[in-house]
Amino acid sequence: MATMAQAIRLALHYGEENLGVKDIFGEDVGPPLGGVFTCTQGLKNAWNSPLDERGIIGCAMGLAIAGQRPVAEIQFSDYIFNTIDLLKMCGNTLWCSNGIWQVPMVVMTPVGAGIHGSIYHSHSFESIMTHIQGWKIVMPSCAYDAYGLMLSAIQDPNPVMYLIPKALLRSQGEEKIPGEPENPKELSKMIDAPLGDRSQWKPKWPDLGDPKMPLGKAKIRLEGEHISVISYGRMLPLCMEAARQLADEGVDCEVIDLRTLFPYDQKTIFDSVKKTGRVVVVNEDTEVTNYGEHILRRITEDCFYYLEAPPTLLAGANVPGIGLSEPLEQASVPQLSSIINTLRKVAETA
Amino acid sequence: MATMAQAIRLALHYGEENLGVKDIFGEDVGPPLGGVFTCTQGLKNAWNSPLDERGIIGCAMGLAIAGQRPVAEIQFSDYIFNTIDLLKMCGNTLWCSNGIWQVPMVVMTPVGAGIHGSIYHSHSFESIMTHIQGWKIVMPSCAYDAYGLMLSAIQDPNPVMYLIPKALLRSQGEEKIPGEPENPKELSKMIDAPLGDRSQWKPKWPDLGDPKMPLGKAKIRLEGEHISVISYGRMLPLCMEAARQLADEGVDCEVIDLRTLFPYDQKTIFDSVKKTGRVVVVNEDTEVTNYGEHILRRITEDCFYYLEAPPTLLAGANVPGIGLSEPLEQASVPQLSSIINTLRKVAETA
Amino acid sequence: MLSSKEQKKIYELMVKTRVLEERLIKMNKSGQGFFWIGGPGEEAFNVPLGLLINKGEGLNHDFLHFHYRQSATLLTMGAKMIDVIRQMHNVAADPYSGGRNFVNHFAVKEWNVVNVTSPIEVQYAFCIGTGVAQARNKAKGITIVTGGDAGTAEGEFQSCLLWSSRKNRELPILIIVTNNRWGISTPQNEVHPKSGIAARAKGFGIKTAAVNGNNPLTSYEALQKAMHYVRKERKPFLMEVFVSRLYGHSSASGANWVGGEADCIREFEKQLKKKKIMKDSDFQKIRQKYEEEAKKALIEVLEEPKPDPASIFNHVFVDRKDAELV
Amino acid sequence: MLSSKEQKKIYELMVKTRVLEERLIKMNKSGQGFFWIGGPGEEAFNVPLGLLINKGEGLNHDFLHFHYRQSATLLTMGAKMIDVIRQMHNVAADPYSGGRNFVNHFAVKEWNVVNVTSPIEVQYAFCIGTGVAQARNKAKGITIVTGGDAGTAEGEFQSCLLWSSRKNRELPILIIVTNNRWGISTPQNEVHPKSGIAARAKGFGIKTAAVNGNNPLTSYEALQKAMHYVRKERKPFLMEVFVSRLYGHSSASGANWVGGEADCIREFEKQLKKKKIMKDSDFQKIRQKYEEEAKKALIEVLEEPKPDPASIFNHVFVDRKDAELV
Ligand SMILES: Cc1ncc(C[n+]2csc(CCOP(=O)(O)OP(=O)(O)O)c2C)c(N)n1
Ligand SMILES: Cc1ncc(C[n+]2csc(CCOP(=O)(O)OP(=O)(O)O)c2C)c(N)n1
Ligand SMILES: [Mg+2]
Ligand SMILES: [Mg+2]
Repeated sequence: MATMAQAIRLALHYGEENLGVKDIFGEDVGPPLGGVFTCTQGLKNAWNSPLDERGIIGCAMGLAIAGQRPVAEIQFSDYIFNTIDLLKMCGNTLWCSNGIWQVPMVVMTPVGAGIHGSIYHSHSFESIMTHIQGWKIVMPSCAYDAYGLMLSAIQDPNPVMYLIPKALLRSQGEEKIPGEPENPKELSKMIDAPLGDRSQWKPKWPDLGDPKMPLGKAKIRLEGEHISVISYGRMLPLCMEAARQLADEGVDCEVIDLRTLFPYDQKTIFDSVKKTGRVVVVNEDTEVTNYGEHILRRITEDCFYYLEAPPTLLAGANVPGIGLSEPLEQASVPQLSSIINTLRKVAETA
Repeated sequence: MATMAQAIRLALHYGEENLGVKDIFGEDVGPPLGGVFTCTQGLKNAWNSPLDERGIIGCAMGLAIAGQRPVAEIQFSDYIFNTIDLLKMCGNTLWCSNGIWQVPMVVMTPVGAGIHGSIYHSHSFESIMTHIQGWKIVMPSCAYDAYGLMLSAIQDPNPVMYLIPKALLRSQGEEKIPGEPENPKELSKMIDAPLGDRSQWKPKWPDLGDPKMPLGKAKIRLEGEHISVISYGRMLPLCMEAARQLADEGVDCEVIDLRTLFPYDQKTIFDSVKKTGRVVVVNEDTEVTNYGEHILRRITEDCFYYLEAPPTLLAGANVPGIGLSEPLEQASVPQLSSIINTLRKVAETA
Repeated sequence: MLSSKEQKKIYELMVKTRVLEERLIKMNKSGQGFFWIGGPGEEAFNVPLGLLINKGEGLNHDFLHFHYRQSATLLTMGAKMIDVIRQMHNVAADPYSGGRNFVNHFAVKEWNVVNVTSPIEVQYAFCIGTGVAQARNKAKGITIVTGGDAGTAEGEFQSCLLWSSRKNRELPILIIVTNNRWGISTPQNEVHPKSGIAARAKGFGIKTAAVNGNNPLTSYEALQKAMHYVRKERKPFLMEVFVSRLYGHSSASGANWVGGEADCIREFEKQLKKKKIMKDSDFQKIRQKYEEEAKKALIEVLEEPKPDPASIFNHVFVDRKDAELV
Repeated sequence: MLSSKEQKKIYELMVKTRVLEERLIKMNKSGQGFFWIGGPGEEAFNVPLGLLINKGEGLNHDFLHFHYRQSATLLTMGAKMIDVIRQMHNVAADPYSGGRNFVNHFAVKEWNVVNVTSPIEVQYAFCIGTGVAQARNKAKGITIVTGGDAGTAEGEFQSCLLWSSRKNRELPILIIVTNNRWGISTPQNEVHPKSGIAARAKGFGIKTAAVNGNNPLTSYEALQKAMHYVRKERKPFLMEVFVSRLYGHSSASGANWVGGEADCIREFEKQLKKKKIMKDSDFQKIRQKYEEEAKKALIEVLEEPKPDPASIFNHVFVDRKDAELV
């Protein structure tokens, strides 16, 4: 099965061929590198921008205004924070002009810890991003969703922020992307660039389809009765593993993968919490003014009388960065053990 | 009594004279204007910067690193969003250097609606700001606190973000600043610049004192038994008015003025909620991933079994801006009527 | 050389704009609008700009990234006085922002007028994208961006210069800076190097011109030349245009006549009289005509309804339903 | 002209740095450090820089806003090999960041080394402030900032040029750009105008020099001259320094010897031999000496403890208690 990096590349290729994407750009996005995580290798419309994030977002917005369908990359979300005024404008242009100017653009950027990235390659961005209006915001937790969400993001008439859980980029999916060859080795031969000189190399693309994955729909990854676990991105597989281990103790978790962080799937969330009466939101962004707190606030307001235990957030420590050293990183963002402990505690609360 | 604008000016003067403040700067901060809200009129160390917010924050950080005590202004918080990466660095420099480099700087910036400022003179900033680590964040709701918090902000060895509720800048305080003359007219004559040519004008400063107002301490503005109302800045006087009107209906509100948004005064908050069992947080920032949701999350986690009604947020609508037209602004941020209605509803919840 | 007829037309449009702006200022002072900002003092440049634009929708027409002093350009292109007054009075019928934004914050899709926004200089970042689209598509249109002198201190100005001058990837952008020698209250020489703005573009190998923006005829010629270069060479060109700021920065600074600055309309009238193209009574008649149009428009607008409060959720997303989810 | 002794010293420091960097690369490849980035190829410029700095704490010494390729400068100033290895192995005893940051991210208060941070170009914004403090206090120190060529596309580069060249408010900043002709994988000529980086500073009226950074002697002289100007005139000066990138961008791009680029150590050895200042056996001995020092240091560091997990809350605030509140 494709890795998440390959899935994104396949989706962008589909976009170039079928959805009018003519600009896939950012720092080191074009040849020879094709992106620091290989997500844009071999794409015919990928090009290298100057080292200027503000220029990148500005350019993408201008392209969108001009009716193009740009996909811009910010190399790491750690470097997107100097563009927030421009992101706000991408999101408010339609509203400010009372509907006149649409801004159909996609920005993708890798987020989160898990690769020993130290202070400036470990940042999360969903909390600040969900505070910015006019954007749809997605974050896949597996290769298949990475593919489907990208196609929907490109086709959406609004700006879409596509957050990439960077630590999962090399993880292989369990579901086949429409058109993907049976054998992952074959796929690799077809679309992964060779080491060394690539100037003569050309990818061989499979014939791909569109799974039509709507934005705004969560996915229940595991059904359960005792506790609702709401997560996304890199934390999702950890939550699944925690749920598996807790199942042995008789704790029956319902694991919800949000996939779209805004607009998010209230019905799936509320239905689940009304059923279980207990909820934990898990993410790795820092815990003060955290997106998960919004989800919990809505749950508390809307499902208050169903709640049997305090709705709980498990998130990153409120510190200015993820330290490089292993013990520092582990103490800063949720780990499998802390997820298990938190779920167990909430499940056991009388 | 001094207005809030005068109080800030007096505090900055005290800072120049007694606390080593040698740079008070930003766009139009120096003569002849002394700031678009007159907060820096007549100050001997106020100077005009280039129109470059990133340069302003960078300059302030460099000054702080060099052992100065700069106070930098961003003219409106609407224009601070292109500096968030730099703000993050001001806040993480001590941590990244493992304690080597301190960054004692103050950034002040006007926030919020209420002056018909339309889309780009009405922004709130506390939700994004409280998500940035390493900063203390304050927001006064009256002239006296504006004065005291500024002195403490200047003396703090950490970066401090000083949010100014711009709609209150002309409102007069009820408490006298230490050293303030009895008659507000006299104060005005002493320190307000004349209209027209100011090149020969010099202010006459009163002899001021330091009320030693600690950061991190909330103030209970009104004691009550039925419901805790947590607010700050421009919404605080509205909450007080709402409480007065509800008192006639027999609803007894406890109104807490946070004053420092981070680190915030957990004890005062939790004690109050444990007493009343009901809580509403009121602010005017947009409601998704809102700072008030953090306060509510902590309350829900820590005071869950004391809660008699869903802890509630009253905040700005999740729209990309405040429209200029009166009905649009009123529909976008809490008004006295919506505050009263929300408090009444929560008070009445069985 | 422009014909007498063309000169008359320019004069009329300049006066029309001035009359409109003075009406807007009056509206502000009498509480019929919360805030005024606009372009009195820039008409002699902005009218010729409006005349020379390749107007229309899409890549084969010019993309326009304007700031808040372009009323003369918009009126020249065909915007209606009454619509500007609608925005000033923030009524629902304001065609540019539906009563949401300040006056002179235009947005016109059919003319490629990208919506004007208050933050200084961001348009110099956005214009890169329309430039890239036009360059790649070998389109007939060019991209035009305008802004003030103080704003060139922002990083987006450099972004525009750099992205547009990349070797073999040049962009067809006419980069205009209207230099009125002021930020709000900050004189240029207090915060800028003495080398000047055009010199900074030269550092990127960009061709430049300095223009007296108080003279519509030389402005017209300079614009023609610069546009010809951009249209043909598909490369950037920077114009630094020296203009006046006749009513100060905005209503925030009083919006009173400042004096001591050249008034392009007075100057042009002298020329027209000297060349015997027009006379005093012509001037008066034109002014009167537009004053009446403005007054009539105002009376109409004052009766129009304000936006519906529930409309705040309109246009958060293209498909409104998503906005209401929360 | 530098004496033989001085030239020998420079050579030693260049080799010391190279040996250290090659050790760091080996550590990365053998799993003793997660990530490597550093300055092999920049020694011939960075050693003279270190020698000429007015080293010390406070405004009367030079303030240093460096990027991640300055190991040679730091070693020249007196940093210990073992401390750099400590940061590479992210142990608690790392004196620059306590195991928090990547290698070559220095922070030394006593030498005014402002902590190096990964985001490109931000140091060009921060250096404005130390420049302002030094200018106002008529201090003896100057401000020195370094960064790469690709990074000059960021707005902070313009901020630095503009703020430091304001008329009558010039700042004493030595602005250095080390041009290795690459971003990570992006060749300079693909994303930059052909006019070059120094030309952009000229647009602000800033004096400039282009320097061959592969020659330590001409680098030394050029630095002396530039520093003299900044120290005396209290005005900015920009040096564009052409250097090599001998091991590619970082461990992310493999950290292998790239070939095809001039190696300043080989070049300098040729010169030293020709001038009969040193001979092959001297070169070998020096290299060996530092290889041993590095090896010994590594052995020591490998035994040192990692940071305590609970320490993540240290230094969030100057007074730790506030960090624990939440
Ligand atoms: C990013 C940003 N910072 C600050 C402001 C506040 N502001 C509005 S206009 C102005 C001065 C602009 O001067 P200039 O660029 O010369 O344009 P002018 O108004 O003189 O035409 C300032 C500081 C703003 N609108 N945007
Ligand atoms: C703001 C920012 N954007 C992107 C990156 C990722 N990045 C790290 S180094 C680099 C290239 C830097 O090139 P240059 O400025 O020439 O310096 P060099 O490494 O060549 O010395 C990039 C894009 C970053 N660290 N910071
Ligand atoms: Mg100006
Ligand atoms: Mg480089």
